[in-house]
Amino acid sequence: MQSTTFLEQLKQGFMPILASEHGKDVDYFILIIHWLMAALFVGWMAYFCYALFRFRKSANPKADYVGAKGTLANNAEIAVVIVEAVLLIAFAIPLWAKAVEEFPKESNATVMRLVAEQFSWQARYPGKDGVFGKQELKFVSDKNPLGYVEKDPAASDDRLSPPKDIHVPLIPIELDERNKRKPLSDEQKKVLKEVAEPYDNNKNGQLDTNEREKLTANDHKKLKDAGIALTFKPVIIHLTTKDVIHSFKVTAVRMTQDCMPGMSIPVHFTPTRVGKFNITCAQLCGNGHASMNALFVVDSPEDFDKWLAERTTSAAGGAPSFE
Amino acid sequence: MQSTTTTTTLDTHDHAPHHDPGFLRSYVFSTDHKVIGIQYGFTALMFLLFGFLLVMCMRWQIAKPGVPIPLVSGLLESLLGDVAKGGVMSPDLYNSFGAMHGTIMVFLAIVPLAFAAFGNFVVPLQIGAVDMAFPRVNMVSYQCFAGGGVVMFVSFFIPGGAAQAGWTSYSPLATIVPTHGQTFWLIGMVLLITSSLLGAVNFIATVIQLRAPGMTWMRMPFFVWTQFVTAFILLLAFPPLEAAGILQLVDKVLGASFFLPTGLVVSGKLYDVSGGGSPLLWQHLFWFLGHPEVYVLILPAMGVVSEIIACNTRKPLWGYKSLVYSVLAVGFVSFIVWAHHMYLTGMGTKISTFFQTTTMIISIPSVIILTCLFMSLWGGSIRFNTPMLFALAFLPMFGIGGLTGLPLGFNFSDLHLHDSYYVIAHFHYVVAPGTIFALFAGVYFWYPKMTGRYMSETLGKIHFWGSLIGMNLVFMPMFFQGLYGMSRRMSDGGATYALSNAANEGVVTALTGTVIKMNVFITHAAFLLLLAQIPFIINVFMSMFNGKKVESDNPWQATTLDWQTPTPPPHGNFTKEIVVHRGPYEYSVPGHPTDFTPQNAPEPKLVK
Amino acid sequence: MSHDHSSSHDPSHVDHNSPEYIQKTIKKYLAVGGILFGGTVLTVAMYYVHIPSVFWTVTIALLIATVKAGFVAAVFMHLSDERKMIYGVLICTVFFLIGLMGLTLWAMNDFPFFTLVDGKPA
Amino acid sequence: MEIPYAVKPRPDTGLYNAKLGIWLFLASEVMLFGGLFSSYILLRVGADLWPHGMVSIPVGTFNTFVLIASSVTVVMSWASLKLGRLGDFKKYMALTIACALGFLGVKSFEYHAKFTHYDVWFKDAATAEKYFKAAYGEEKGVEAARKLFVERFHLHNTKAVYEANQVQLPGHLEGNPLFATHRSLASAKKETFQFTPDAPFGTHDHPKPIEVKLSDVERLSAYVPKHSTYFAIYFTITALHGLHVLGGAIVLAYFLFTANTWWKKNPEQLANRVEVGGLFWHFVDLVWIFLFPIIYLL
Ligand code: HEA
Ligand code: HEA
Ligand code: CUA
Ligand SMILES: [Cu+2]
Repeated sequence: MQSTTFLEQLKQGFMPILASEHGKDVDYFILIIHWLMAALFVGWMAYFCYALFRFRKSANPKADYVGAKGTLANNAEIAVVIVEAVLLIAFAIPLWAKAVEEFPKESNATVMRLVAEQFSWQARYPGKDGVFGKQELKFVSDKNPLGYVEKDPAASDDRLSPPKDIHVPLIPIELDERNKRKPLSDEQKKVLKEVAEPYDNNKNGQLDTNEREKLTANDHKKLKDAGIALTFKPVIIHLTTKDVIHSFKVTAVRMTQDCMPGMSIPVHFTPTRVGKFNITCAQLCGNGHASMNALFVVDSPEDFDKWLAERTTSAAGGAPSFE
Repeated sequence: MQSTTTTTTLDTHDHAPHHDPGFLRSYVFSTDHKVIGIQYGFTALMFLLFGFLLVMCMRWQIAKPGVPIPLVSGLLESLLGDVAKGGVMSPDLYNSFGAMHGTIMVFLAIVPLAFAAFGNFVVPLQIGAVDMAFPRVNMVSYQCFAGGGVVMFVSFFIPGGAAQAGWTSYSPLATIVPTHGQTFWLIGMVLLITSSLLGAVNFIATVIQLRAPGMTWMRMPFFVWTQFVTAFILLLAFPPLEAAGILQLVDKVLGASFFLPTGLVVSGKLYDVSGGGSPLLWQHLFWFLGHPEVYVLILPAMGVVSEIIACNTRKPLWGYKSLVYSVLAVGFVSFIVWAHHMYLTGMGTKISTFFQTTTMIISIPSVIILTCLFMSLWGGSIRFNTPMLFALAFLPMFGIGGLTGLPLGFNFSDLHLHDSYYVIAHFHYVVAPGTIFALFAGVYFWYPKMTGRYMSETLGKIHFWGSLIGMNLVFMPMFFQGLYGMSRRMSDGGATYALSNAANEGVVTALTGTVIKMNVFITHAAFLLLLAQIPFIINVFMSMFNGKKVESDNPWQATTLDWQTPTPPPHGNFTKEIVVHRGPYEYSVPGHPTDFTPQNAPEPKLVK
Repeated sequence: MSHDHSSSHDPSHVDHNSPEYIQKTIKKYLAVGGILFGGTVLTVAMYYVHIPSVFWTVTIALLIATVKAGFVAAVFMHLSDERKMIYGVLICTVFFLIGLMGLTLWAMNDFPFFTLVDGKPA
Repeated sequence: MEIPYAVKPRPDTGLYNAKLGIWLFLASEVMLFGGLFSSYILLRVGADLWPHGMVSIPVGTFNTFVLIASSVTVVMSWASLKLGRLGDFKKYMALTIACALGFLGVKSFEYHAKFTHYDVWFKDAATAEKYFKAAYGEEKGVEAARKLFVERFHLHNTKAVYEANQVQLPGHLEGNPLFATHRSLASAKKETFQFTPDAPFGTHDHPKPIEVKLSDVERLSAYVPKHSTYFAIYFTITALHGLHVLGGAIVLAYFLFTANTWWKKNPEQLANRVEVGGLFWHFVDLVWIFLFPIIYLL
């Protein structure tokens, strides 16, 4: 138990700790909008106070029929229009398209199905085959509320998280930044190997999370020049719900997405640090809404594998599909 | 300018109808727009207070989850039973209060006060009409409203309690929640919508048909314009919600599934409906009204503020024409921005780009309106009476609320801010220190016309400063709570996510002590805000009997026609033929003998 | 209360209220009644003929309905020579109606590409 | 005190108050039915299966004719007033109201038929097959049930194979009860019930009643809103439309019964009122013009 002081929080800039790649952009975007708002607000307030003071009745007993002349107001309005247009066209639309709609390939991502219900969360992982077991409504029963087809071979290696305890691995990967996040070319692989050599304890030609922290500024520059981005394996979550609308919100990831009944909605993001975060349910879903939290744990790959190995397959529970 | 220096108190026998209509006809079943306006106003103020008291209970629960509410715990338990066991709010009760706070504030307090009450009392006077175009319809629309209010109110006391699915009443939750409160809510809404529709038809017809000779469109006071546009919004945006309400009622009562998809599993059982519906459809129909509705809340407020600012700066409004065009633009565009409440329902980039763009477009006329009002101050001779203080405070408060709409309006930042306290802070800044302040201003401003007496300035100023400070202390911290990740509609005030909660050991983004402590601070501030309303309540009632009498029919020396009538205006409003000669805000016209020239005054002799 | 029994003296209105004019419109009303009956017969006939394409079935049926509705509005409801004010109101209404239907339909069909496909990438 | 332009048009707008009022009201009605029609379209486009032929086209066509006729008579009644013929007015108005009542009568007959018509869904394929055979004969039973299903959902072109337990059996319960459900039968302590299946598709046969075990039944529903989204939207829209017809008829009847008084007092105002009432009436007709093809034909 600990508590953060006001000052500590202020240092953090009133934004909670960040754990995703696109979250940087979200924070930055929120920041610049607030600068714009502050500029407008301060400007107008200065004018406002001055006008109230200067034109109070005792100082100015006779009002002027015409009032303000000049183009200050028009200019301010035009400035607002321009800034809004820039924010919209240069930032919001492309950033949203990238962060929300541009999905990585499922084969290059950690995939899971997350199902919400009053008032809990549960995840299902497809296992090694990458395929979720089938479900059919006709198998719905008390024991098997979502109608899993138990005999489906694809289901045999599926794994189910305990309620409210969701894990994803933080797997370091390298990508070609210039070529729209494609895998590295052979040349780039060579550069990476060179840079990695001194740090690469397990000799896999890669940089794992701890090793990355040791890189010098010079190393970073080399990688950047080669167009290599050090990043992590993205996560794709298919969100569904059994009953009412819930909303999957992980503050640290800067991600909110409603879980709609009858739909399976995918979200994707790239985690950037290990840690324990909260999943908040952000849509009113009944009397347990306030306590419908869950742990969202970003593990190191080893921890994740260990955790997953302890999980079992079970027909009961897990995410429904809507075919 | 006859009636500017003397009070014309009318002898009822001269001007009222030939026979005394009796108490019921004059006060309960009246068809006089002024009486109906006052009925609306009074009922709405009661609901405003009631809505505030509901949220005070919620604030207590947020600050001190699980602790019995002081003062009223016994009352709550005896009235509501198990949901308030031991005077502690259960989550069910919290959800009921939350849903009803939103519903009551929006549909039973602000709309009736801003639109129906002020609109009824002031609009016919300002356009020089004898009454509304359809006085009997006017009466029926008040009765529908009162009926809706009663249904909503009664729903608290039925088994299971009032609606629990938020003011937005999203299906499937609204359908699945096992209380008939939702059914009451829907029936109440259908009545309220009917009332608003009748009112809207009446307002529009009145403005179009009953303007006095010479009252051209561009000579109408800005307040009339705002009411006119508001009426159009109500007329065309409400019916789809009525349709949606009927569909949800069929879901709820007859077991249909318009908004329920196939295969819902509720508490481990397949939900017994045919399925095939769409929860998104409800959201679309709701927000098709929901967004225009917020302009219904703000436009009349802007109208009130403009009247008061023009009068108390003693100069014309700056940019009357831009104001009119802006308000028309807001009205139009407000119909095509609704899905900015739905960015995170899984929408694609194309459609959300469309709605972001319209959302940004609609902020521009708002900016223009505010700019015009700010510029109107320049060169004025500003009188700081109570109505003016509230009107002035409206400007920055609405500014804060409106500006914080921008980060919500971009889907990319909404990704973080959606359904957090940032949203709560955003819209409360617009509706509470925004609209409510404008409405207070209106009450102080038109009270002398209604009663022939001023409200007390001293009590008024206490009310003003108390409210201004209180409101800001309540809502400003919520922005920070929201940015920090605190979600709305949390019956435990976020305690589940607090760092201090043992279950959050090691969770790095749990809500910090500061965020949680802000809850307590806000609740204290809300209590201060409540205290600050006491002088107002006293003022409203006491001034009726011992307020300072007005010394003329036009105590603020205003130009619009509402001040060119006897005080209070008789049945039929005007005692003389009204002909309008000029625009609405001819203050301080150079060369005129007084610093105001009423719209109906014949051309005065110029002084050198 | 006015006790004036004569019809309006407003010059622009005279012909619209004169008995001759009304007599003429009565013929129009009956003709439109005939058209409406005919349109209904046509629609029903179309159903029994069974056009194979769903698209054309819907389009034709709605087209006939629109034409019928147009006649009702234009003639029975006198929209063909109504005042400007009423056109204004109706144009606004149609604009918002199209907004409601069009945008809702669009929104319900614009989802990121594999939203509804059972969580399997398309 | 008197409201200006209550009878005579205001010169600059050319309208009297009530006419503007009714058009504004109709504008809001357009949005109301617009909301319902949008919902209909969305639900239908999003549905996997949407039934056809569940309502009788001849009956619907007849009602369409009735409403069109009433639209003609109501405008004639107004014209009669304009021509100064009170007697004709009364005749036409009475006809209009008769049409309205006729429409509502036919509608309630239609509703009643739906409320006593049932679908039965069986627990599983084997059970269903058993009952299909009992209903339509040993050899053709399954085929006949499937055919009914295929015709109902227009599935001629799909290759999908529908399992027997997805095929419901339509028909009537003994004694034609209203709104019976699985639960209501169970609470009446019935273990079996008699069920008369509908004729096989394309025939006018009268299948014999069969005895159905309640425990074999998964779901039983009359053709009521709970039955399916189709019936839900059908009943909601037509009932709302029916309420409009009823309301309009009441108002028109009021005009008819007070006509003499008004005619003496202010004939122009009477004509105005009838015009306004007529506008509403035409609108109700107009809604039906769209409803009829959408609900009955498409
Ligand atoms: C009267 C009410 C009102 C008004 C006027 C507004 C105005 C605006 N609102 Fe707000 N809004 C609500 C009431 C209102 N809103 C409510 C009730 C909700 C929550 C509903 C719920 O979920 O329960 C909400 C929610 C809401 C959301 C959804 C958030 C979410 O759920 O994630 C969004 C997103 O786009 C939004 C945007 C906007 C925008 C862009 C405006 C714009 O119109 C604002 C334009 C105004 C300006 C841009 C200010 C201009 C002023 C100046 C430039 C001068 C500056 C001077 C000084 C500051 C001194 N609002
Ligand atoms: C117009 C709308 C309106 C108004 C005015 C208010 C006013 C206030 N609201 Fe409300 N609020 C909503 C609309 C409104 N709210 C909505 C829509 C929601 C969302 C609901 C949902 O989640 O579904 C909400 C939710 C909401 C929450 C979040 C609950 C949650 O998410 O869990 C909170 C929390 O503090 C809150 C607080 C307040 C406070 C302190 C006020 C104060 O500003 C109140 C101040 C009131 C006064 C100053 C009244 C003074 C008047 C009188 C005293 C009358 C005098 C009488 C006579 C003279 C006769 N509101
Ligand atoms: Cu689940 Cu809120
Ligand atoms: Cu909005």
